[in-house]
Amino acid sequence: MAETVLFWVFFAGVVVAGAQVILRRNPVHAAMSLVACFFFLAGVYLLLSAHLIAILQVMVYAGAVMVLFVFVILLLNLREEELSRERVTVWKGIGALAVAASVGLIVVFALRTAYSGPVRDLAVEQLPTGFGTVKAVGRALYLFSVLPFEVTSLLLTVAIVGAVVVAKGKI
Amino acid sequence: MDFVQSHLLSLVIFAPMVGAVIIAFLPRGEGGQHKGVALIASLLTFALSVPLAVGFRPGARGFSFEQRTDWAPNLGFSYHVGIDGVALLLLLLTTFLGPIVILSSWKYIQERVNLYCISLLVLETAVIGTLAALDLVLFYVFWEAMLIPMYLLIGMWGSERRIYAAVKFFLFTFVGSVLMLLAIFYLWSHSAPAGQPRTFDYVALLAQMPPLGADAQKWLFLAFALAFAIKVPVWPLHTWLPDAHTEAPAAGSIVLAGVMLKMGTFGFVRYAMPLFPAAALQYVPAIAALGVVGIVYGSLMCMAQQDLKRLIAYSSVAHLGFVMLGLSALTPEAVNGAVLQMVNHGISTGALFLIVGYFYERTHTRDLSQYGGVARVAPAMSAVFLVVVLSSIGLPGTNGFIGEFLILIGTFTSTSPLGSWGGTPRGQIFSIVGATGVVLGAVYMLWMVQRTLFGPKRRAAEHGMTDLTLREWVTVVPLLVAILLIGVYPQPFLNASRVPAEELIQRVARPRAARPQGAGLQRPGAGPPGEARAEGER
Amino acid sequence: MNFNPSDLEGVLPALILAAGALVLLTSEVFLSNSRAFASGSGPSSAKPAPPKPETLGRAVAQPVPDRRYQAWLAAVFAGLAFWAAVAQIGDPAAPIFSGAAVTDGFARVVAAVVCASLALSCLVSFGYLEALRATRGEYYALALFSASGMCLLGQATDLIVIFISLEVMSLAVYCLSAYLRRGQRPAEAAFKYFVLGSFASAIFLYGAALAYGATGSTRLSDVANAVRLAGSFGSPPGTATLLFAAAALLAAGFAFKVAAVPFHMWVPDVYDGAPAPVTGFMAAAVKVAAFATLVRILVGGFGDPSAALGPHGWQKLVVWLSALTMLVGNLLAIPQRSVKRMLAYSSIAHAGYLLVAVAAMAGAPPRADALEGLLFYLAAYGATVIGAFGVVALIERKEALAGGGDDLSSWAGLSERHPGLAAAMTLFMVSLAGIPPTAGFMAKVTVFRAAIAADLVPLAVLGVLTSVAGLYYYLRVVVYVYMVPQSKPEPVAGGHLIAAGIALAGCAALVLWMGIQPDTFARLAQSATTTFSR
Amino acid sequence: MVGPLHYLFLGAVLFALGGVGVVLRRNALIVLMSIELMLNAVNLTFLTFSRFPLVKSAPTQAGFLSGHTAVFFVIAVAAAEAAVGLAIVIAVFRSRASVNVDEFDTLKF
Amino acid sequence: MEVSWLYLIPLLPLAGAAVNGLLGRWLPKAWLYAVALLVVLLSFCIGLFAWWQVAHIEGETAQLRQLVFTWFSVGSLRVDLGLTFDRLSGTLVLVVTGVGFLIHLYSVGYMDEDPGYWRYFAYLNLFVSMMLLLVLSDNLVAMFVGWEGVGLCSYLLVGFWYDDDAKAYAGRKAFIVNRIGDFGFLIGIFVLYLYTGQVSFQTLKVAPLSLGVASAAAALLFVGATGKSAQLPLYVWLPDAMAGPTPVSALIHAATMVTAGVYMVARLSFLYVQAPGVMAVVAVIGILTAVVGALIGTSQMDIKRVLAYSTVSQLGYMFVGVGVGAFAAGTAHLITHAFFKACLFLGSGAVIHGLHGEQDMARMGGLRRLGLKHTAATFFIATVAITGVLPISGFFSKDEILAQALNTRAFDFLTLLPDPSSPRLAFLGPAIYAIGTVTALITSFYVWRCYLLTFEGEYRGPPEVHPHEAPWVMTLPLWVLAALSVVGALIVLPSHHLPFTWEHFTEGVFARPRGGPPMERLPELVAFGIALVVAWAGLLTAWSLYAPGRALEGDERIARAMPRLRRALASALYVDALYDRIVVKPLWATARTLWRAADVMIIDGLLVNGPAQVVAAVGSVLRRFQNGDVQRYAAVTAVGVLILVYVFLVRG
Repeated sequence: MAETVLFWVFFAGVVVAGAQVILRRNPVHAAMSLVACFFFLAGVYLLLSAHLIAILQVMVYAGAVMVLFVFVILLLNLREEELSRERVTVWKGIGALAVAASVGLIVVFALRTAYSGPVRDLAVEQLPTGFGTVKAVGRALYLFSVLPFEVTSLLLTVAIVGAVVVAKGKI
Repeated sequence: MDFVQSHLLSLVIFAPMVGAVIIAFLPRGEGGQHKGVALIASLLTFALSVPLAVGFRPGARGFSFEQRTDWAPNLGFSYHVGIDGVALLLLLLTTFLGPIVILSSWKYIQERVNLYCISLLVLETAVIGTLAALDLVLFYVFWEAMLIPMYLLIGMWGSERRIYAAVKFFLFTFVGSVLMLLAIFYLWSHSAPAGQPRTFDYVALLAQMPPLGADAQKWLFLAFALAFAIKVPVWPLHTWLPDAHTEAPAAGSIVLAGVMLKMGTFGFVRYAMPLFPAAALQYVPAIAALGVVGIVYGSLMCMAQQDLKRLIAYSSVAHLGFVMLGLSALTPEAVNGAVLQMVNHGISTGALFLIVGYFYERTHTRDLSQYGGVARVAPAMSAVFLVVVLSSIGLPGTNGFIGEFLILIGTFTSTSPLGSWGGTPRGQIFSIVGATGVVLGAVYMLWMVQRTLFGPKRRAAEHGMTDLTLREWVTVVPLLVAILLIGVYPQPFLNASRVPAEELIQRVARPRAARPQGAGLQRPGAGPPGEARAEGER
Repeated sequence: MNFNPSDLEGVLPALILAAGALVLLTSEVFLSNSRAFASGSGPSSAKPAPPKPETLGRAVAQPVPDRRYQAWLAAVFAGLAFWAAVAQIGDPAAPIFSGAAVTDGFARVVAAVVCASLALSCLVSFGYLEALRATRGEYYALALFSASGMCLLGQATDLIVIFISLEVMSLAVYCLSAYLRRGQRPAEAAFKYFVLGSFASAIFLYGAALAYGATGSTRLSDVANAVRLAGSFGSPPGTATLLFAAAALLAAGFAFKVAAVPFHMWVPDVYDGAPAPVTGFMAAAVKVAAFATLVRILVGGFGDPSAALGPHGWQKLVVWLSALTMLVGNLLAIPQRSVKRMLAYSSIAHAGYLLVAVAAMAGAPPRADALEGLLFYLAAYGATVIGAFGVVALIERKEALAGGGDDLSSWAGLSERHPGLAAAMTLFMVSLAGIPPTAGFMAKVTVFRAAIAADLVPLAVLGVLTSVAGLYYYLRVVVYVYMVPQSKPEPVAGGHLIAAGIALAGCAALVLWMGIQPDTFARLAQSATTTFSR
Repeated sequence: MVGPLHYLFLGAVLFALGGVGVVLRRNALIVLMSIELMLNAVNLTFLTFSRFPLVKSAPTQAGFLSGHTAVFFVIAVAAAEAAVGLAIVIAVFRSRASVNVDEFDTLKF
Repeated sequence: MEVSWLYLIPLLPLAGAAVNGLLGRWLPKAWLYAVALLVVLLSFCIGLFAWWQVAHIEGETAQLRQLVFTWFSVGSLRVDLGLTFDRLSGTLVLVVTGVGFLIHLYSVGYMDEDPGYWRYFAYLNLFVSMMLLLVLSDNLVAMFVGWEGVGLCSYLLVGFWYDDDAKAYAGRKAFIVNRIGDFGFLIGIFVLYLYTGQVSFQTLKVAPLSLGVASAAAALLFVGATGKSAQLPLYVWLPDAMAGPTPVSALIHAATMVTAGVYMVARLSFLYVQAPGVMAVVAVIGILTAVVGALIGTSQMDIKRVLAYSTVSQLGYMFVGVGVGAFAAGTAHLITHAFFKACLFLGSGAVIHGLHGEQDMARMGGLRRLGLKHTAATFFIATVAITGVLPISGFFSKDEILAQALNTRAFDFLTLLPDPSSPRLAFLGPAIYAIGTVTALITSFYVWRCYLLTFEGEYRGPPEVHPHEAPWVMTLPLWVLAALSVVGALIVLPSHHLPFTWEHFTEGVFARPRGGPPMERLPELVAFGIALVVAWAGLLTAWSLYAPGRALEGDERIARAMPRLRRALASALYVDALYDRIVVKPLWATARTLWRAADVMIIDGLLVNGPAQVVAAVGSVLRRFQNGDVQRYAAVTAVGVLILVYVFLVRG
């Protein structure tokens, strides 16, 4: 019951905050909404017994990524008049509709019918292994995801180098 | 020596290419050397091709001088070359024209000579390769390899609208050939029963290809025919030709008219018709009709031209209409005549362009209204021009007559392949309408002769019009000799094409059983349509 | 432990490339320090050939450390990786990293093509960057990183590995696009590329999530199993629709990367805005990796015809994509005045031709000749397009300095100034148009032959007909190069032509070699298909 | 009772929001944020499927929690993407002093 | 009888042509003349030798044959270069080489001062060679070679002075009109080949032919003859052909080439007798041509044009001859005509030569007394011969034709239409006779007019021109031909029993027409009487109008009496204008219109460049969609996703 209530609270939080992200004119506000959204999402993750991921969500997203965003926003120091009004062109509208329609189709045709049988809950089934805990996820990570893990290290290097190269004053 | 013997054909194919490679490594800007090397290469090619002619056995079936080497076994094609009589004739024509072409622009082309010579030599290799190839991919490679050097020739050394003409030429011919490429793939994928290795080899295809469905044959034939018809060019696919000819430099026009157009008709003889006999039989009336339209239409077009080269270009349309008519008539006379007419057209129209090129070199105009009275200032050149024109209009005693006569008489006597209209065999109608081309040919050609050679001297003649130089004589004399030689003693040429022509007719017109060759008499109404001409009753 | 050290052998090319990237990065650190002092007292004598100011259009007097070895170093690493890929080419296929990746002939050929492209691109970049005084170790490091990601993409059989490798590749390429700081174009290109690329990866990832939902795994082999079982009695009822949705989104993600219409919109702007050597690298290598992955996903993951997907599964869809791509690419290339932009649209068109091969592959087992054709085409296209952009890079230098793009008029009369360059460009254009005796022709042969054998006749017909339109705009370049007299007085920026010359000669040689003696490459492609691990 | 569908639906909504944001917003930074939203939606979907599997058999060792590891990687990727994306935005801003996406149209046609 | 030297007859002149044509420019004049004359003379001698042999062989096999080589042989078609020297062709060989030699000789004088003399003699040699080939060939195709070959020479010689556009045009016109005829000739060959598989006379002779085939072939071949022999409706080129040097007119356009059609019909008599309807057509065309030619001849002022129309008219007589089945009579007239018409033409040439190029009879007159004695005398003899006022060659040969026409029964069984109840054509013979007789009167009139205007009365030319007689090389041929015109009567004497008459000599060469032997509708002597009367009537009319001293009064009187007719006749009945309006102009207009409309606009513009432009236009419109807005791109991507999702999920 508490789970249900919490879920709907988080649900509303995620949706509202998410909507704020794409509705606020000021990017700082949008960023703040995004942070809020991330927090609510972390809550949802907790409901899904994804403890480690929930922590990561807060730490990496809300902590690191969003700081970066805000930092950049401040760096760019956009003045109010530059935050001009949105112009919704026909094609933007079509695009938004298409996105919504695609997701709608997926929801209606794929997701809705996905769980037609009895629902298994691994968090319950696999309780002994510790579903979603740091230990369990760590085991999965280091035993079976060596390659993606290593490639991710590569990716982060690339991102660092790339970001430095791109943001550097002049070449 | 053994190597030379067994690789003779390949040597002929690649000898010009070797010349081109050598030229590519010569320093730029030294004009004489490039041309010299090119001339030597082309002469060498001709010299190498002479043993082909000598060693050829006219009666032999199949292909001579065959050579087969692995090329890309993993992709299924091989380097397989060989020639039959038809290919031999056209090959000789090509190698024969090679040195003439290079000499023709000896002085006129002064810019980027190396590239010019390379283009000509590569073109020669491509043409010879097209004739000699016996593997469909190899054929196609050579077929398309012709395009680029020709494109450069037109586009770089042509006159005012050269770029338009060059691009049009390239695109036009390319449209047709890409569909042919697909047809080749289709053939390949149906070349053997399931599970057996498939092949692009022409000989193997003819021998062992499982029969294709009627519909497939039809489409494949049309794909091949389109490629070839554009190259010929068959009306109404001809409009690239006047532009290309008009804008090309003399050498380009000579090659274009002399050998390249023949690749189209050659394609019909070699590929389109034998590979798809049933479809070919179904479509020959249409092709013949287009040929006839081409004859009349081309001739009429000639009459409307004010541009010397454009006029000759349209006359090519008419002449090749004859060839198409002859090929589709499928009688020994007509087919042999058509093959001979290919050679004739190469020589005559090539010579026309050659001399018009000399005109142009001197006067820098192709406008007929600028000409007049050339005979007075350049009598020898005019005489040569006149002889060539006469050959072009098929005066007996010149080569043109034999071809046109055989085609027309062969078409006139052709019955079953062409069918009939309300009791009148179409062959007769086509032949009669085609024969009007003989009259119209005289009309426009002699009109052109009068406008250029005769009458009072006009601007062009006044402007430093000089007579033939020694070099130019060297280029025209072989052509004149050829014109008269074929006109007076055509039999060796006809012998060469006899067997391929027979085989073609056998394959297309008489697929059921071998019927006796030779004297055929057909009285109208003597047999139901489809019945071939009966043996010698008279 | 599921980690087997010998698995590293399987990703050797990627490892070598990554190592090379790190070496280059590190070298930059030392180099900058040591040179900073050395160059304090004026122009360094260790700089034997300073870029000529007049060719640069801008005199820069400040001393710059000599970084010219970097291109060669990068090329050496690329060559090593190439060698590593080729050396393994005949080895049997084996899953590595507990099935997250595979080492098979296909992957090795892809890696080989990527590495070859990289090596050639590095050489092309050399002169370009030198002329713009923009050589940095990071550039080559990013190129090597992205190539490393591409090699991994070629062998990844796990959706997450695919995603991460994709990001490695993409992020590096985004940065390369934005590498130059001249005018507004590179950054804009990078931004567009980034936004759309991320958008597409998100879509791809959503598809991966749905596939995960349907199968409980991100391994392609598990996806394949699920596809095989989908709709059958034993499988959960919702699986099939989830899989379809996943297929749609995964296909969309890679349709974006391969630039299939309507996911192509980014291509012209990005290709146009990025520095020409980068564009060449993108056109060649990114395309290879993207197609390799598309094949892995479609053939490896969704290759089995399930009842719901019909006997040919996704074939029909790919046919439509292909048709649309060929049409749009060729149509839009025709009115272009900038060669670079034209080549961008042409790359869309070529994606269409490559999709023909993908479409022809459909079926179980996949048609080997189509797969061969695809690889051959990719290699041929890569060699050609790097060469083409290499020439563009030489022509573009001047405009790139000013932050502009090239125009056909800068090509006029090229054959008189630089006959070799003109000949090379003509060769590349001819090859792109698919005319013998060039690689492009043989590529067309392999692909369209496969299409005909797979009974895709209308598609093949459309393909060759659009290639006629293609011929038109390729020829226009040749027209300008050979037939239009030079109108602008200034010559192409000279200097630093050795590396570019080697690269262009290499490309030209490859183009001719593949065109005249395609068997060598056909054999490689064949070995790739015989050990293609599904 | 909250079932997997709810989570999936939330994920879908978030994904759609992110997608719409990418398409609609002029501000480049908000576009980047929208992309982050989309990635988060995917994460949610992964986690849902990870907890409520559709397959009947017990998860293999390799498959068990692979959804979580996937999310782990996605977060890393998202961070990397954000870094590069922001760097690019800075670069763009340097060259034209604007972060309005629809003004980035030097390259067109 | 097979011989191996027959080929020399045509080859020698050909060799002469080659030598003169290739080297003539550098050869000394005398050498060139020697070559040109000797080759013809040698041919003549060989011909004479052969003729002698043939004349001594009796029966149908009176011929020498040689297969020179097989020209070409394809399928069932075999074309030999074979020569047959029988009494008909042999005699013509003698005429061609004989008259040819005389004209060569004459030309030495006539063309001496022309810078293109070497070209001229090369052409002339070539012509003789081709004419000999035409005459000697034993099959249709080889004959066609000669047939076109002489056409070529005609073209070259008519347009000899090509600086003058009009003259070059005349040559071209000659060739093209001939080609129209040749078109028919070719198709005729095709028809015969189709139904018999043969092209050689020997085998065609024995090949069975249905009436339809024979008629079609004969009619088509006759089309060729109308072109070459200047019959209605293709005669228009001949008057224009007078643009060439006068000896050429004499040789080609009077004596030899233009009679090739008659020769061909005679050669193929076996074919024509199988097609009586065509024979009727031949005869009718012939007589119509004769009368039209004669009528136009009355009103021409150019001396050569008078003779040209006269030739047209006389050729008409010949066709009447062969048309009514009197092949011997037709060919006999051919021979005699060769003599006297050549004589007339050469005479006119001498006049023109003497007057420095003047051809208009209005500026002649009285030349007999102004020194052109030989010319006047020979011209007079030839005039007598052609008009038939005295019974020398022309009188007999023409009369024989008319008599045969009157008496023929070849048309007795013919009906106008295939329907057997339609009117019979038995009246045709007498009608032709009647018209022919009237024509004879007109002929007599205009030839005498020509003579009178030229040689009698007062000189009307400009005073600064001093007429002078031609050198002996020119007068000698005149006299020889004049003599031949007189002596020629011997072979056409109206006695069927004399061994040297033509009819007797050619016994067995010609096929017999159907319808049985001629019946005598008029006694022979009566016919002679009528002919004489008619000829004298013509002479007297001419005298009354153009008697010496009256100058051009006669013309003015005619013009006053019948102005429109006179104008029409002077303008050659406006036929040229008519052809120009209904054939030539429409043809060129069609060509130009077709080019502009069909080729440039429809095919090239619409079908070739049209699609290209559409493609380009579509491309340049579509590219506008790529407007640089990244969000539009994203939107399109999203739409793509939507489509994919839709296809996979909903339609899948």
